[in-house]
Amino acid sequence: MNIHEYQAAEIFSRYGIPVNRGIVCASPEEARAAAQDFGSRVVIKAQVHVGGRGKAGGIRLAAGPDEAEVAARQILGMTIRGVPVHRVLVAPAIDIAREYYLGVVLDRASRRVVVMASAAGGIDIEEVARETPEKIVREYADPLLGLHDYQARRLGFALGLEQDLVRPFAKLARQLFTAYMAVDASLAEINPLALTTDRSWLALDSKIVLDDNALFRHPEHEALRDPQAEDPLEQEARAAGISFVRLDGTIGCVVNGAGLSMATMDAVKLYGGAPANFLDVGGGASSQQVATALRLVLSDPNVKAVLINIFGGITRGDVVAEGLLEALKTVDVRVPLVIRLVGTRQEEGRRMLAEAGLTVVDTMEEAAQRAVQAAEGRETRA
Amino acid sequence: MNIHEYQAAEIFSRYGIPVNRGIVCASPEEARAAAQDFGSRVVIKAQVHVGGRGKAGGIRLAAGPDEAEVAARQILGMTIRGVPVHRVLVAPAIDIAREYYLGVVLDRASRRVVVMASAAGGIDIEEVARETPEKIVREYADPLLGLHDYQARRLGFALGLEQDLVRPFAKLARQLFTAYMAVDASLAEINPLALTTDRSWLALDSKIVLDDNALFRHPEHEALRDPQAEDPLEQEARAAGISFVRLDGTIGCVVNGAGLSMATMDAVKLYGGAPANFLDVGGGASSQQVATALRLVLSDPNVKAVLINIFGGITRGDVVAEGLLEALKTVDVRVPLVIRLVGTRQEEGRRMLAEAGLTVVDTMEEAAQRAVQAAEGRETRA
Amino acid sequence: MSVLVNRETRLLVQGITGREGSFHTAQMLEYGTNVVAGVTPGAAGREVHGVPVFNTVADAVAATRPNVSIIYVPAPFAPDAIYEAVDAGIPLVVCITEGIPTLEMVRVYQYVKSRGCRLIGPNCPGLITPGQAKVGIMPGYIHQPGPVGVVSRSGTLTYEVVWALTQAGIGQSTAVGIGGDPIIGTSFIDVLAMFQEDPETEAIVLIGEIGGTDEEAAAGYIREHVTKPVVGFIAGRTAPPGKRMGHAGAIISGGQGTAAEKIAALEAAGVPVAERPAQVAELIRKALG
Amino acid sequence: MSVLVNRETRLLVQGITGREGSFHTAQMLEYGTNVVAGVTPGAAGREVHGVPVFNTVADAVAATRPNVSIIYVPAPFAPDAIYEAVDAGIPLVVCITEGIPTLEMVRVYQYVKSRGCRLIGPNCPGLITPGQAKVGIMPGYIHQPGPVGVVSRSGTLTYEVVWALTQAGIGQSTAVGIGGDPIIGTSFIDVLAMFQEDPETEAIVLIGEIGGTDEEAAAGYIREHVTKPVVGFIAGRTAPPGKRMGHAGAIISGGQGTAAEKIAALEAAGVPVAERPAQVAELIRKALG
Repeated sequence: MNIHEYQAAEIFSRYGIPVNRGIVCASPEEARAAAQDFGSRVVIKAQVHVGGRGKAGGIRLAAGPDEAEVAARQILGMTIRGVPVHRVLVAPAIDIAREYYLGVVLDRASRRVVVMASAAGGIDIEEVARETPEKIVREYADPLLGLHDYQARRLGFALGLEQDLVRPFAKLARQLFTAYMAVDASLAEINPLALTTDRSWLALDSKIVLDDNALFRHPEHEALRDPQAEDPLEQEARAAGISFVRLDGTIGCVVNGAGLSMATMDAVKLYGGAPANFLDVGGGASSQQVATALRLVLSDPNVKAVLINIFGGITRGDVVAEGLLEALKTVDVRVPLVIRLVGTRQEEGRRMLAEAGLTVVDTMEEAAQRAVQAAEGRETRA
Repeated sequence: MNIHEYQAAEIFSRYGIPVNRGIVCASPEEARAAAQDFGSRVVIKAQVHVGGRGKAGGIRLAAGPDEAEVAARQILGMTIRGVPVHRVLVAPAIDIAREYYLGVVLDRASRRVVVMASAAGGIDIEEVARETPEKIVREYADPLLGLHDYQARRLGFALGLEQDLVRPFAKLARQLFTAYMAVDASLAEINPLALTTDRSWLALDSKIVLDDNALFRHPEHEALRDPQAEDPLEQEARAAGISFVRLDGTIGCVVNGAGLSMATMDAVKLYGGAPANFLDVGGGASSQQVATALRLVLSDPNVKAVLINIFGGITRGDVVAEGLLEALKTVDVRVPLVIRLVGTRQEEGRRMLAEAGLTVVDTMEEAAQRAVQAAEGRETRA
Repeated sequence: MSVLVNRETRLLVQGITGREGSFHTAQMLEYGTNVVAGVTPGAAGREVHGVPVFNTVADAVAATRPNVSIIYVPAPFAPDAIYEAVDAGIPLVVCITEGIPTLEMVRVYQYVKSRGCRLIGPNCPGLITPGQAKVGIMPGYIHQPGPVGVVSRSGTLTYEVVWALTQAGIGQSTAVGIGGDPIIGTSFIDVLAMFQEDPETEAIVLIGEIGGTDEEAAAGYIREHVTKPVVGFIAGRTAPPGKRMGHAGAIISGGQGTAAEKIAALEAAGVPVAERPAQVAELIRKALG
Repeated sequence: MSVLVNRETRLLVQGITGREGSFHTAQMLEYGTNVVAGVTPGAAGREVHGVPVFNTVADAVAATRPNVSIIYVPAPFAPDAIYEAVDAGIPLVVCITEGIPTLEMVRVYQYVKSRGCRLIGPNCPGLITPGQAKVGIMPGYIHQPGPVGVVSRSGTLTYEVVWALTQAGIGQSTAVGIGGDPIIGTSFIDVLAMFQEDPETEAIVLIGEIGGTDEEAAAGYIREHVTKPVVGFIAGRTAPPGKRMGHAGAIISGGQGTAAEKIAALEAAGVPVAERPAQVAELIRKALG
């Protein structure tokens, strides 16, 4: 789960990390007032859950309240990578000597949490990792003991910091690691981490991504969720226990299982179509869940055909068919529907569906081909 | 470091453990008022840092305020194992169905923390361990991961608890373990742990011993120290960085090193004397520390002779001698002094001491023998 | 032969009295798996489909000597169940549970490894040696005994591929679902090594998906150590970056984990990668000659 | 031969720029110990008595290949220093530091063990192989090379015994101070096993004190595994229960750890126990025949 910069900064500051505290503003007028309060040059930053906001013009410097208001008005009118900006963060501009990167992330390959730092701060760290990986220094935290003090210091030495900066930097690295572990993050990042002209450390941008799997043990994190920043369909799906990701194609997919769902999307593409979504109804695939899934998929106006791909597994085919028929009673299906159903008692299931006048096909490949054709208008609902 | 029952109960309760909260009283009148407040039968317990207070009469039941006042007066006038009682804890008497024992302690043999439980609660657990060890069940906590939930449950099952009691008991065991780790205890104990007649768990007596080595990282624990409960000489020694334990013999000992100090005490005993104390001046053995040590030892009126045993080690003999002579200038030595000094430059050191008119002997054995004789008045100060 | 589970498997079911645990115990028994015991704290003395239930794994081990445990316990309690199984000395633990916090798994992984045990999963369908033992939630009937080892990060997609194999008359030695989480106990490489050693396995199917770099690592391993033919399938060619595709581990992040990279790595290691699940059967047939 | 340290020892000093670290580095160099490097974070580039100083153990290892590290770092930072040494692959770490929290040592002990390294101490005087290498704070001149292995929980008491041996003309193979804390990295048994294996060690002195049950465990081990003569000394016959006698580990608690029990256990294992330190030399002379 993504949270906003200002929320991450608040969490970091709870763990002792010095952050450039700003004021969250929802209007140009609020931004003007904030700039007035700070009485200095300010920076105005779009609060959106996507990267690259700097390049997109979502970060502006303002010399005073007037400029702040203008800049805020422009940013609040923007859409960055398809996401409208609803809030900006107004913070004092800082006199920076140097910019660093400091981040904590799970390293899947080593099954450990890794703390990364770089003197090439302020820019896209993924680019640094690709282009000049030697500019990133890493320490792998012990799975059971965490980040040792000596490792935190070693990061500072490896960055070539002056002696007097190493200990404060190491402290910061430990604090960031502690925050990461405490909130069950999958990413915690300070970029840029500023060394100010008075030789102190300050987090200029704060980023945290929370581990969805761990939300259950942090009920307080629910309050950090920004409904405005999320796709409403994805929100509805989550509430129904369905994994759903909206894409920009025309073929709606309703599948059981994440891997099979991706494979279904890939098959649609293979046969010349474009999937409108990823959707995994989950293991149970009850009639209610299938109905919700169908409704979700159909509420996307781009959808021209729906492909239902169920590998019954433990669930019996007749039960799935029953669920589907039940679901179809409550959902208005306005586009062609292609169903592929396999699994225990598939014959019974298919017969039930065929009797209800639904197209049931044998293989996933056939289903994908049919769905593509249907979306192109070459075939109508059976 | 020992703390009082009421302090331990306060800590336990901070970690969610249900404790029988009482009121600490320093006078019979306060005890009467407390009993009045509770409006029920109360138990009145001496707050002292020694075991066996129950057997010694330091725990009394009172039916009401009148009895509470009488009981408190008696207990406040007691001396338990040489320790005068300055405070009592007045707490409501509880309707108990069964009594258990639950404790967390370091198991030195396995280098792990062990959680122990027994259905033979309320009595001396060391006695249970000796007489009927099978009545104690144990779980060894993982050094890095702590006490697993399944281990806490297993304790409950092993005690033969009814199903509905196992989970609450396991929770309690985990809480006690958490408290133990959090405060850096060397012992945390609930004895008895009561199963009340309404089937809930309640800690009737709470005990915590804190790890002296960990006090530096818990500055808040300093406030738990009860100066009244400690030997004033031991307090003074601690303040000076000297290890000192008062014993009841007549020969004061000033030694460098804990093992050598014990061996010196043993030698005194071996030659028919009785050591007045254990004293380790520590590694440095500066003149100031030697002076403090001498003063400490001499302030015990029982001391009839002082034995100084220094194995110079890295410290040079002449430096030690200098320190001793320096120390003797500021301390009034009213009893015979026997000095044994070995180590680098021992010759120089001994000569310096001899020139100052002090008895210096070659071996620890000789020193012990001389000190015993001196204490018996068979020899005077050289 | 097969790998990991077979007729000698003596299975313990942790969480046996739960809805899932009880249902799948019946299914596994029906398939012929030797389920010797179950554990649910506080349910000792009960039976589930004739299987005796114990309060603790230690009790179950003492009474029934299981050598494999399967865990159907909700995510908040699953790590504890894994620790209990490992501490009781069970050498192979299969964790079906989905939704375990990732940082919890960092600890669990290290602990299990340090004890010399093997964990399959979590968030996996389990594993099956057709005709011998089913230790998981996959439908048994889609499998048939044969020469192909299957290893997969997915659930139903594995069924799809296995079903394609079976329908093409190609049986499986063992099919192992290693799980869809970012941190899993057993990697592709571990299972590839077992299949390479297993005399009954003649070819291997590797089913990967976007996220992480385990497929790339597997490709490197195959190039160096696997002499048997391997056929691959990678799901998620159309997945966008930064979005979690159901599985906690199926996410392209930090520019890593795309299907294209994985396919390229496998092909560079001489592994043909199918475009469709059904094509896996064709490629395997070709490989087996 | 000797055990643990010898002429091949390449010593790293952690905390070399501190008062203690610097002083004892000079002493160890004077004794002839091969001190190859020191570590103090932020002091890289400096020299202490001619020994080059590094910021991190990893740097020191890369540059000077030490095989033993000795730690003179204050208690709050000593565990980290141990982890750093172990993680850098140094097989033998000697921790002089006194006052490390016991629960910290529970973790350190487990970690060091899991990495296959050996820790001596903490709260110990270190160890010495007379004439070859002194890795500790003991006065060097009281030792002389010879056939007696010494292992002890104490500091100055060990000097006392060693001095008695030397004055009696009996030299030492290696003298190991294992430390006075409740949890120490190396136990009597570990060192007894080494002395039993060491061809140059002909007899062994074991110096124990009150607290814990390590002497009893050692007695059991001697009975089973040690064929060389062992002489014991136990300090604290006159110590009262419940009082910590200086060393954090020297406390009779829970009715365990009395000198009487330890002496009885050793004597039952055929180990004569001296009443006075000087008597150790007499008993050793008798044992060596």
